[in-house]
Amino acid sequence: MRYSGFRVIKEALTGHKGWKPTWRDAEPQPEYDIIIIGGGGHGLATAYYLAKQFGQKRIAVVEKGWIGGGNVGRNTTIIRSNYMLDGNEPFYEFSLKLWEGLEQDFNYNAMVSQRGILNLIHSDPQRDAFVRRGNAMILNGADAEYLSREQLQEELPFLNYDNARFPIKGGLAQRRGGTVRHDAVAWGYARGADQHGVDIIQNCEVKGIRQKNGKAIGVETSRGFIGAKKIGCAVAGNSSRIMGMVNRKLPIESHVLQAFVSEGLKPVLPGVITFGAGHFYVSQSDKGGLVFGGDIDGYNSYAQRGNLPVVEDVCEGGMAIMPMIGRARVLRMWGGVMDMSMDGSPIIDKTDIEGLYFNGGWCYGGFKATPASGWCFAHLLAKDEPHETATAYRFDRFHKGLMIDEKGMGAQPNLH
Amino acid sequence: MLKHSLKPLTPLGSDEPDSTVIGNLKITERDDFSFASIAQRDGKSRPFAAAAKRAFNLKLPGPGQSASNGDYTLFWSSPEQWFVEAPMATHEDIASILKAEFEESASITEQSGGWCRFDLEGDASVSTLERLCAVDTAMMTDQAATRSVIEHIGVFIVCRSAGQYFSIYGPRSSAGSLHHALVSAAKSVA
Amino acid sequence: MTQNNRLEGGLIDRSKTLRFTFDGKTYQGHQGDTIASALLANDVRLMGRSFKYHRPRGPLTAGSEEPNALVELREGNRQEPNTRATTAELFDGLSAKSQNRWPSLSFDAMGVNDLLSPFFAAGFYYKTFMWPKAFWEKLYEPIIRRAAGLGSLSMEADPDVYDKGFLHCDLLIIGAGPAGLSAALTAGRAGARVILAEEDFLLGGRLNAETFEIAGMAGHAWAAQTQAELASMDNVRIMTRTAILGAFDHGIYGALERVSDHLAVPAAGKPRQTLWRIYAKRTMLCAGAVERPIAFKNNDRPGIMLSGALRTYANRYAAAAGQTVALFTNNDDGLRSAADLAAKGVDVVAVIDTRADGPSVQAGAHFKGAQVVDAGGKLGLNTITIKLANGQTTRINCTALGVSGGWNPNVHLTSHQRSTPKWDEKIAAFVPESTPAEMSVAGAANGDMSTHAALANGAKQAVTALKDIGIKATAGRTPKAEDEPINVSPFWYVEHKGRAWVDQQNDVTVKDIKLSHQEGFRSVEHLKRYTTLGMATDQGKTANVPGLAIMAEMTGKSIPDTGTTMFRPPYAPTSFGAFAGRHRDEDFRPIRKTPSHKWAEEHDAVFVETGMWLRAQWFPKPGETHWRESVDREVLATRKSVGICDVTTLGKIDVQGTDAATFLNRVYCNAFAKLAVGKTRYGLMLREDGIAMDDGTTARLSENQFVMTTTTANAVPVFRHLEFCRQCAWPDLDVQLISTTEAWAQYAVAGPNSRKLLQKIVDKDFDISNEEFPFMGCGEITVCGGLRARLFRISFSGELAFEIAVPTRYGDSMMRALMEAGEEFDVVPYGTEALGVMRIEKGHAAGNELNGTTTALNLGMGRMVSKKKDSIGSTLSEREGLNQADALNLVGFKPVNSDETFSAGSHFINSDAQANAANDQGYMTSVCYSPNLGHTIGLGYLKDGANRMGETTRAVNPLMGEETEVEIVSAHFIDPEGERLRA
Amino acid sequence: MIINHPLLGPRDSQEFTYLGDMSLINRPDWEADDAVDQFHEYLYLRDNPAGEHKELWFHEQGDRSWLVVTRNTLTHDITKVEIAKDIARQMGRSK
Repeated sequence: MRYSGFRVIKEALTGHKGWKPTWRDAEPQPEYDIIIIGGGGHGLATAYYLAKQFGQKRIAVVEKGWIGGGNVGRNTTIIRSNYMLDGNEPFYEFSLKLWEGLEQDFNYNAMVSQRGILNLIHSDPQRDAFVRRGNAMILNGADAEYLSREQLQEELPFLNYDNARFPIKGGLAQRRGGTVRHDAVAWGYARGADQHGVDIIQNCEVKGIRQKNGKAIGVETSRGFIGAKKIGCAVAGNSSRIMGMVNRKLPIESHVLQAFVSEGLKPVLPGVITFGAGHFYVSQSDKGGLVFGGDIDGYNSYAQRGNLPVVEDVCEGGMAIMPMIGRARVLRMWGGVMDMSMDGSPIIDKTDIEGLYFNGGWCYGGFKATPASGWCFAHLLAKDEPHETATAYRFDRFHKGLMIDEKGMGAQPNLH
Repeated sequence: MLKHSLKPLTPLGSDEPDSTVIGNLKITERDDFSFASIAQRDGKSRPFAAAAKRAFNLKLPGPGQSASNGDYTLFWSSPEQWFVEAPMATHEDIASILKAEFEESASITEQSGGWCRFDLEGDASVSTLERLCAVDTAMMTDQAATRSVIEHIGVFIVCRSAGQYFSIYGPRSSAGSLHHALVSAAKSVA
Repeated sequence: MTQNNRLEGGLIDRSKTLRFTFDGKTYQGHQGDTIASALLANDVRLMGRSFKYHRPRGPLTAGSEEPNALVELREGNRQEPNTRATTAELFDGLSAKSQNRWPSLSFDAMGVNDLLSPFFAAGFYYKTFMWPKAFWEKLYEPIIRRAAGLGSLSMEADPDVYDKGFLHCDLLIIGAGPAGLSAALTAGRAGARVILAEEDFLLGGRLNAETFEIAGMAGHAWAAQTQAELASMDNVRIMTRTAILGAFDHGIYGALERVSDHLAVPAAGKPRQTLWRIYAKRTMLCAGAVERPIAFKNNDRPGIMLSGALRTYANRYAAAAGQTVALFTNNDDGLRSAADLAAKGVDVVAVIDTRADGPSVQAGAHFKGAQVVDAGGKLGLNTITIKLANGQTTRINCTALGVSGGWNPNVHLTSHQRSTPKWDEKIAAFVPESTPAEMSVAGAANGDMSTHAALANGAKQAVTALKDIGIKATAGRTPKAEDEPINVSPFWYVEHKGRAWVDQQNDVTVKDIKLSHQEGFRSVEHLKRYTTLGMATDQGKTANVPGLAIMAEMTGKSIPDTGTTMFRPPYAPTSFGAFAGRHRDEDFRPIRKTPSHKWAEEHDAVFVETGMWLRAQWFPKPGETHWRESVDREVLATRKSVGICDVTTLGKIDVQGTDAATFLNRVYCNAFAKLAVGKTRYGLMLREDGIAMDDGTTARLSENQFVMTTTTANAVPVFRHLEFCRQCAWPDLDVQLISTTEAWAQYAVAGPNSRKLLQKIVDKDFDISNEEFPFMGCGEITVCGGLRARLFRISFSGELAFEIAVPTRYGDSMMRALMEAGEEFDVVPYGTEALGVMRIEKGHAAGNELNGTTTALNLGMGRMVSKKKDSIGSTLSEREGLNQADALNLVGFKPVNSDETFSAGSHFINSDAQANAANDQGYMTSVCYSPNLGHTIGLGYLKDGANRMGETTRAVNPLMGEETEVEIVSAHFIDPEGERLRA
Repeated sequence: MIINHPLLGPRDSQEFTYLGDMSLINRPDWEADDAVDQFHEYLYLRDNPAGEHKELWFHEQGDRSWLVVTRNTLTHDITKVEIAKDIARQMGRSK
């Protein structure tokens, strides 16, 4: 069924009787060519592009709970490609380009809204670093714009210019950055994949990976064994659990990142604003809630919930740059489990086990990466070669000393 | 006092220490103390203990505790490390004085200028500290001493008299911010 | 209009009449009223508009679970959006406005949405607005956004202050209804340290809303009497107007005390609100229960509210929601309202009971086995349609309808750590199953629905909780109280065409839930996200369970099999201001001031934030209009004669012990074991991954004592790292560490005349001649007639230079003495800018170069990494990726045309190559104008830079529209041989 | 969270700084033939268990002790807190 304004009107006038399930709730088949573990954004996108772009057949996505229940439904919905390093920027720019055509591509309105993202600058060294980054973006074909303090006062008069502990000295903007309705991304990919024949199998938890002569041949699940020629693992915060089933250690730790939303307010924020002297970033949803977040809690966790110190730290950051939100109320807070890698950059690579492929280490960059991650992982699964924008995302980069460390924090995941 | 031409400045930046009264609380800036840290060298417990006995003639306080005798007040800061406080007037060069006693049995470091100290006196002490610090100051007994955080500033809190009298030691460079925090909290409860 | 719906009695203080305005109209109420109760008393039922369809709405509840009656409270910079009229206490002069309507509450143009509702079914927006592509952002979304949101911000900074605080207790009791009060009495009498937190401004909970008696006295009187006893106990802390927001790990609870929200403005110096972090050994959740509605067509008319709320307004606030009232219930509790209202003189015209066999009441017409199928009155209820047991329908006029679908135990806080409640058939509701380890639940929150059960279990649970932590308590005799079951028979919605509301604020109807099921969004999470059920400001406190029940019916599963309700913190929406506390604006983080700060202020210094520190950036002289003038002057004067800079901010770590030298030899990649006493050495510290972490000079003051300096930024992480090495890597090394950053005021005295100047300061018995005190020398000396000090012959500027340190309390005086002594040499103070210029001229790496991705090799110090010893980072620095042939090297740059300039952050692109990522050769890290060379100079990382001296390349900066041809030169622009610093 | 410090009793975890898996105590031998491999595994690879995790916390705003905390990463329950220096010695680390 194709979605359109016409269809909505027609259904409205006939009592909405014609709407079909957005995707089939499929029963597992005995065997597939490709099984994707993880019905989150990345897993669903991978299946979608495998089927649509790379002509693969007999594909299944197995999800232990309900699709989109992981980080794709728990993030702060930001998309951007404002990275600095060669290993990253082409990939994230590829992702942003895919976002720009996504809704027409999968015929679902995920409300891609390019209202811009701004990183505030509070010191000269920070300016130097952001200028370097902005130039890297432009050299990679992305857009970047430097804004002076005066331009910012013009555009965002409500920021704290007069009595800030760390004065606002300028900003780096990416106008093509913005936000997307996060749940709709999962649903849109699910619907698209489903329409291309992908089986989406919910409530099907992977308990083990069966191997034969060192080759992965299928997954043991809560709904029985399912055979596969190739298996792709895209489970974000649960990466170590799945790879632990084949006794592999990863350069990844799982950490909790909290996110927050305020009560609905009449529009005040044009785009995404990121505080440069503390941990706070914020945008405003189409429903009016301020959607915001900050830093991870900082300790290994699979608990999908955080603690007060970070909540306070984040709101302190908010009140430092926009004290006009003081009387707005925080409505809800929640946590997602981040697959924090050792250099802050992801991995899309074959494992040393034939037939088993890995996608993870997204830190908190996972949501914005969803389309490119799906595309590149599909590319790897289909062709056994990395996509040109993902050649650096390899397991062996740590052994070789080829880290992709945007923040320069070294092998400490909780600092990325 | 050593004879030299330099004049000290208090941590808040004046010639005379500040004293502020807010409701039932007196906040006093103190700069009449000298300060040193003393850490036992590995394998030197015996000579260290002997020197400590000579120098202070008291049982070294354990974790979370302080102890006083004569000119000296000590409080525990880390395993095998203590802070030693004495009157500035008589012990300005406290590090050398202690080095003479402990010789190679201890690592001694001058800390005098590094710290500011604010004394909180009065019934409102605990209700003020409640607004600043996670430590259960209401349950601190005489001579209890601990390190913690006040408004993002690392501090030592020493209880001189339970519920009534506390000394807060903070980094000298943040004296202004620490004092501002104490005064603001005191006004909230006054 | 004067309170003509005001009844007799109640807990309001009629001696205090308060004036307030709502939408500009003036009304009167009394002390003890909320905005909602006062408006109802004034016969105002219409208080707001819904989110999506802009339906006219009145209060549904009398508490913080309110979805409808949200107002903009106060004016100007204290304007406060989305405030619940049902909990906001009335004060004299209060002003409130309705929200989400234009031009007025009674006529709202956006009400047209309601007519178009068929098109706005759940999730409709996912299926349209896609063509043409550009229209979403250009047209559709702006319209949607303009319509979105509820209240609005003033856009002015919040003028009030907020406190944070920390409390500790044996037992935290959440909620002061019968269960909580009974628990508090038990624990208080046992001498336990108790905190009793109550969201309301009165203790008593439902006791204030009911007419039950306890121990022969009115329930609210018993509550008051109990409060008096508790207040007399030093070990009990009663906190009213305090909501517990969240249950966090290990017994840490967040609480918001609304200190001043019931006042027009907070008293001087007093906070508006205080966020408490409560450390509780044990917790009892006595948060009561929340009544739930029954969905039927137009069940959202103003005047329709929960039966218990109707009772609360009548009994506690002496306000009638209307003069002619009907009731619609599926349980006995709903019937209580009939008797209570009748007793208050309200005309109860009908009681509709979904149960054929329910008990009878002596009030109005009683319809058993009947349902309310429709309600009329757009801006306020005026009629209801009833479907009788025999299938016939009849209409009845009434202005208020109380609805009761049963009560949901308030399990919110039990699920904050993600444990799920279980379904209890007896009361047809979820009750707590597992809770955080330290938490127990009593009273209605636990499904004990009678007052007697609440009192008894409150006491019993308190005894058990205290026993766990070794406190002996005994439960007293439970006072006599009501002990009736509520006999609920589940009934969720009336089957009917037309829209029946489940989530009133977000306009989620029964139809939307059915559509959600039809389209495959059947798990609770999908239901919530697709329909927005329970996502409004009330978090679905009244909507979630009915919504779940309807989905269960669709799927043919039981309610618990369909899903459970899961709540997230905060329990009640909480202001940003409270979470931030005092840490906002300039107080966001503490300020660190250098010892010469006061002096610098006196000399008009311009200050700059470097981390927490405020440092003098430059010292403008009269007549200097541009910062460059001041900086150039400071640089030139220093290089010509002598300048002074406060460098106290550099981290200083005292490293002592018999193994101190060994220790340093392992934490620095270069050799330190053999550093002589009285000497200083530059040290480069690597991370274990072989990347440069920090650098600085370390001086050996005696055999077993070193003083290490770190960069200002890394003082704390370096100390932490050293402690890790000391305690975890080599636990038996005899080395002790302590920070002395603050203990010494340290000044750089730089320039050809620095020695001459210092000879006037340093006491005569110390010879600081080049022979006795050569470059990299250090020593303990005295100055100004006997003050102990430290002197280091080190240079960041490249000039003959010293750093002198005195105890910090003398720092100000030392600065003055140095300046005085320097007068004859025209000494200048210089700030961080001049410091930066001189270090770039000298080619010293700093923060911009040590950016966390650069190796010793990149820095041109590859040879420093000793392979003869174990040191942190030495092994992994051997990896191929860190030793590539064309690795980045730190080199210098100058413009080919010396009047041209360039900026840090530029990238290098070879002259012939196209400016794109593929041709990226590196990046410029630091740039300044060199007043000595008369042109811009820069440091940067360039591929194979060390072997490209003399070549030219391009510094491109498309971000700022710059492109400059630059020559690759040595990073040492000044005195490359280092003769000056050895002079 | 609350960390029950062996010397100082219960303290808010906000006073501490987190590092990670306690295996970081076990720094490899720089002279081993496969030193680079060993250091790579030591520094970069993690068990990252969903369950009991022994991890290093530094009492930055306290007594500057490094601690080994046994904490469940699913529930955050803490079952044991030890002084890292003692553990390091038990693991055979010395000079």
